[in-house]
Amino acid sequence: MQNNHLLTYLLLTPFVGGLLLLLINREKENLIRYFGLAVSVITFIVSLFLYFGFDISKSDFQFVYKFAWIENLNISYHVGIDGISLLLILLTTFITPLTLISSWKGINKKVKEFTFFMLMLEVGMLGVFVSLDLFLFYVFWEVMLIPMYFIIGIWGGERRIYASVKFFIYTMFGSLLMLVAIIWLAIYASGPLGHFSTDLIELYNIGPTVPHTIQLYMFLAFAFSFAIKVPLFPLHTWLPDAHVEAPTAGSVILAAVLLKMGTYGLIRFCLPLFPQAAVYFAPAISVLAIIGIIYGALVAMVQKDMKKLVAYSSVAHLGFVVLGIFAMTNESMQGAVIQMVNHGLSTGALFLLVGVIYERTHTRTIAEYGGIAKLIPIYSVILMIASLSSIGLPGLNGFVGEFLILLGSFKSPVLNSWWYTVFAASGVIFAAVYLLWMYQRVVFGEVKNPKLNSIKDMSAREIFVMIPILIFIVWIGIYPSTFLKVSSRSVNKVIEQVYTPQNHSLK
Amino acid sequence: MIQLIYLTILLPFVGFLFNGLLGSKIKNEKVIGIIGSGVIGISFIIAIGAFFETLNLPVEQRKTIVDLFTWLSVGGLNIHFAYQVDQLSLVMALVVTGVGFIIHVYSIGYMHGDKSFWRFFSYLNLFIFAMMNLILADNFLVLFLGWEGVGLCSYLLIGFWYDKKFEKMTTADAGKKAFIVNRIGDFGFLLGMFLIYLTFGSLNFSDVFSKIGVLNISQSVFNFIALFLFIGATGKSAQIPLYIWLPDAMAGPTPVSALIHAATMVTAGVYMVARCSLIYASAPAILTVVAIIGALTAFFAATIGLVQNDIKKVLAYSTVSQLGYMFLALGVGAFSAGIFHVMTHAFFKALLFLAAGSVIHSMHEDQNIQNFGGLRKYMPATAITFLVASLAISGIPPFSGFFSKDEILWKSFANGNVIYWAIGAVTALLTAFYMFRLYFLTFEGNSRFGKDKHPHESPKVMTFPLIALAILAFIGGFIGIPALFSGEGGNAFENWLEPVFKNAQARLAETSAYGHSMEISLMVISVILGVGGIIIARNIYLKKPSIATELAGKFKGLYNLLWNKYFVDEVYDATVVTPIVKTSDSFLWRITDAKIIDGAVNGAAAIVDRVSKNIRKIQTGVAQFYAIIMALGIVLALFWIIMSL
Amino acid sequence: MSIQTILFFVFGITSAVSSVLMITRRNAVISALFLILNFAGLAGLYLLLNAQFIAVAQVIVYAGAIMVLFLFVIMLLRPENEKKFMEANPAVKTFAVIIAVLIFVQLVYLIFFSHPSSIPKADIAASVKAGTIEEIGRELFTNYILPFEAAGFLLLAATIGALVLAKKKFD
Amino acid sequence: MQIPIEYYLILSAFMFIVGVTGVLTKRNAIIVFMSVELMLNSANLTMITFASYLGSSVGQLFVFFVMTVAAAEAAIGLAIIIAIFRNKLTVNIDEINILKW
Repeated sequence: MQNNHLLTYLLLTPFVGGLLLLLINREKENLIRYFGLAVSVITFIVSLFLYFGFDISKSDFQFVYKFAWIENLNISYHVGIDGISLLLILLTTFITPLTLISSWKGINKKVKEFTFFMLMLEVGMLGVFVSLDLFLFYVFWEVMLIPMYFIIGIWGGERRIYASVKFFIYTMFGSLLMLVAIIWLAIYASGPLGHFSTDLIELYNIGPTVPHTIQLYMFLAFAFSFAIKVPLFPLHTWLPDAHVEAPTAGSVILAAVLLKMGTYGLIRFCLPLFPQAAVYFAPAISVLAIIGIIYGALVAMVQKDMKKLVAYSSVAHLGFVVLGIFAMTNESMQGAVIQMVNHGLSTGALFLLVGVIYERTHTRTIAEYGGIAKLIPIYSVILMIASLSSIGLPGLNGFVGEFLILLGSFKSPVLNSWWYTVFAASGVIFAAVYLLWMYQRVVFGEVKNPKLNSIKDMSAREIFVMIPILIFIVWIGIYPSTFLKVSSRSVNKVIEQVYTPQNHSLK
Repeated sequence: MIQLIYLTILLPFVGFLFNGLLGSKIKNEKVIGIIGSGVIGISFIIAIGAFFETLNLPVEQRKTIVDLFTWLSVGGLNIHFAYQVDQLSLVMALVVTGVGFIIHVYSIGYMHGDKSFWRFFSYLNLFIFAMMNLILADNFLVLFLGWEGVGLCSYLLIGFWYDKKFEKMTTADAGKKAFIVNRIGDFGFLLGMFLIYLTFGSLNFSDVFSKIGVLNISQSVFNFIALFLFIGATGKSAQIPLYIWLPDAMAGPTPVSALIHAATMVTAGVYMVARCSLIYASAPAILTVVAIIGALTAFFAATIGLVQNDIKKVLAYSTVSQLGYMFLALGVGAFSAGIFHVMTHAFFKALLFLAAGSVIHSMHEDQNIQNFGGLRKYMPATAITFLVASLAISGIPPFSGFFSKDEILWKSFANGNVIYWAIGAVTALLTAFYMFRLYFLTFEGNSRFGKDKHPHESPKVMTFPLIALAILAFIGGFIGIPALFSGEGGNAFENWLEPVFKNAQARLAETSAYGHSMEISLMVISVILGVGGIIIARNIYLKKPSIATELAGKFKGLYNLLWNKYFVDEVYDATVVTPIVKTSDSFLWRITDAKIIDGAVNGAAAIVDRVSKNIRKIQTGVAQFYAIIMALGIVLALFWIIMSL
Repeated sequence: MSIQTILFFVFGITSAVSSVLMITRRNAVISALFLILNFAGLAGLYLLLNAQFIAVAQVIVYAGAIMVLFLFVIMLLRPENEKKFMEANPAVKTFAVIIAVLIFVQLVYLIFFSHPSSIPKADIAASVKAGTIEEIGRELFTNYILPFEAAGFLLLAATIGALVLAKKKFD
Repeated sequence: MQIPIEYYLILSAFMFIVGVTGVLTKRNAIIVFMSVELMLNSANLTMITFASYLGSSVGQLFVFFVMTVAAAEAAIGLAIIIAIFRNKLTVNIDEINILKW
């Protein structure tokens, strides 16, 4: 028997933990760090209960709990998860403690605020993934922005104010359009339903019946908001700035989880709610995704800043995810879901590693490195594995996702052309180019910078952060079934929802 | 033993983990070396066991599939970590583990004293792991796993001495180049796989091949599949236009060149095409492309090899050239001849590299043949084994190369046309010439090295592998003696592989119109060409070295062209690499990203800013002004009220 | 013409004229004096309207207390004389006057439009009773006790506030 | 009660716009302030008028409170004017424009 309050506990743990944290004296920085870590670990444990209680043989939402919130408008606190959200929740709760450990030394000022914001950020992210009510979703979607805004704006680099404001306004801009569409849809639904409703389950039945032209507008409004978050070319320019300026922990969370909220939104809302519009726009969005793949890779190639390079690589990787979603085949969508997790792990790992070296040398410029393989071998090996995972080497996680996405898009009835895959697959080449080139310039060669000579290899704490990530990188690469089967039913359901009677001719 | 075949994959991986994780702690070269080679040796023994077990089975049951566990299972896609033991994969497995074992042993001596001894062995083991995945795979995806895995190991091993300079670049550059060029090939391979999945609904070899005759598939689909897969093969097996990485790959330690860039990895493309022989047989047009590319590669690489001075470079171009032969064989439908050459080539080319390594070792890392000479008296074992290998590659009977090369030439004439044969024959002449140029300049004649160098024979741990390989290079050909000589039984090697290729051969359905007399005459011609090449080399480089310089002076343009490898690297650099980097940097990043997109974003913000700056001037700070505006508002409000009365 | 009508016109014209004079004088003291005259006229009108208490309060509080305060401040600060109307910002001022006139026109239109005369009038007795001190006092201390107390509190706050604001700062 | 209610209302409106004109045009803050008092009084007149014509004391009570507020306002306002005068040595409101951008 599933405990229906489990999701509420999941949200409350970091929230209450964060509030309790405020009671601790700010001088006791280590206590604050341990407390924050403990809270996030407990959250992780709660999410493990979710995992073990989850029934993978069902395609419906599970752990559903509904509680009237604004009764007049039929808005409720309605939470529940399916396989897709479960994977992302696990990713979130898994990454958060690691980022807290990783910033043990890196964050020295305002530790209390930092830990507090990280916990609040976790609440927001988890809320996004569990909401089954559009209004509730929107609230969490916006709530999550605020801690991130402060994390970038307070603990960031030199241009942090610019970056944080850009991040905030960019995202806010998109989400306002989404709010309009939510209200529009809810009002539209009051016709057939007889009452205003933002309940996702109810709207799943209404969305496909919305007239085609209106559906197009609503879809665009939703998709625009998600596309900014993903980020889809050409809405990606906030990402490099935010990543470069954010502290390591912020970058990791940003890459690992925040970007996934966009793709998650596409899967959870755009496709099932507006299936005809989604099919109508699928080619256009796929083209943008592919441009993103190639463009992100090419621009990443010429970056001089390691963090910026990884940031642009995110644009390319998320392009794959979006392509997978809009190819709308079983394989590609499964690939997209697993690729979300993969990107969280591999790019998260890369950002952590850049952070590790930045803490030592206070520079991220590639040209200032070289030859560190000899000086810090453990670091070099781990960086190699993370890069290879990001490149998509078979046997590591990145390959599984990319392969499924490309395979699915190749046979996609919606896209119905090889060219999408041909161009997207060329991204595989460029990924090797930019990451290996970066790796080579940083790790190989002779030591030219005398400052590097005193560099220390990764500490036990830093290795401890990386090991779980590496385990999952290999695990997903060799035996992805553990994760694929979690989301399998849910993905099937989304596909079924897309192929409504109106779209049936495609199948 | 067949069921234990997964151990041949697992053991190298265990070796990799052991040496990789603990190697730096152990620091004892003996332990590391014995473990590193031992796991390969055991794999070799298992492969031999599996071979004999298969040999005892009836012909139609000589295919066993060892299924381990599910890898990917999504929708209609169902991929297992499953391994296929059949005639073809056994041949390859024996070559890889056998030659691999010998090279491992050799490396113990060669890498002695290197500070990253453990790293070297862990990489080598990883390579064998990936290579075994490649050849034992029972589906395209596991093959691809190995395919990329060997590419990775190649990358790691080429850049093994990552702080060393290599020509104009670093070894790491060479490794990166290899990986990226390989990736371009992999891109084609991926597309081929997708198309196969789309067409056949499976990536399993047995499923795909059994459906070829059953499903009604258009010719163009076959052509595309074959072409895409061949792109993959050109990358991995260094064919035109993607061969450029292999010569640079010589930046790696010599055992690596022997194992990866001569004996095993580069033949993966040949193996793959042979494995997909049925697909290629269904796409004759692409088969012709394969043959043409093979023939051209064989010829052009050989011409470049004529003038190079770096001992390993010559061998590298020779490898490219020999790989061209193999593709020529595949292209004319002589799949077993191609595989036969893979095998013999593995023996003699590995031997050549190892012997060259031995020379380089004793010459203190000098690789320029112009600085060698007369080394035979210092290192007789190396010289004799090198000579055996040179004779083998030159196609002198009864060395192994003769049988395999002649088979290819004969098939290219019989199944193909006279042009293929002519190119092959000329290449054979060139091959004999440059190989013996190498041999004479290195081992015969006067010593040209400085007094500071004291050449010496390598330790036994290095010479024994050389001798073992020399024996193989000498007798290896006898298992494939053509039907012409062996009579009733026919070509034993071909018979062994026949079940694998029979469907493909049936599709091609070519019957040779030529008789034994033609075969014998062609054979004589090719032997004469081989011997001729040797004699010319001897006359030029041993008797009158001045001729070489004179010739170079006379045909200065041609010489420069060859010396600079037809400027292919430069052309690629100017037409592909530089434009992409430049465009990405100046146009995509600095203009599109920073100016256009961010310009639009920041521009929108700037417009709001500008407008607000102007609008705020209304806020004069004079209270009366506000009051007047307010009064105006009252007027308007009253007006509205009055109008609505 | 009854005595009320005559008195209305006398007080009304006094109020109107004195108000205009108040805003047209350049000397602030004279303006203040005209305002006092205006308040006196208004007090007369209040009497005509049977609001005895308010009329008295108008004289005592407004004309007496508040205006004295004004005069004190004017004399204390001795502001320079106003410039002539056209001297400073004539355009803005003309605009302001036009707006004021427009408002006046609109108000007059509204007054006539809504026919306030048509409201049934109360008898004089009720009207007289409503304006007595007794009646107002009763109302203030019964129904309006809370606003009354609040007003008292407001005055207290204003007193303290004025003290704080106007206090000379020694620092 | 022969005087029509319109007379009072128009007189009130007239005084009100005179007050408005004063507020909008005068420079001297004290006179502006006095104009505000004038406007308050015009409003008072309206209320008294209606109270009288309706025979209710509510309007008169309201005027009472307006007076209270006016007194408080005068006290505070004048205090502010004095404070400003101390700082800027002027009570011309077009010279007191620190509330701008």
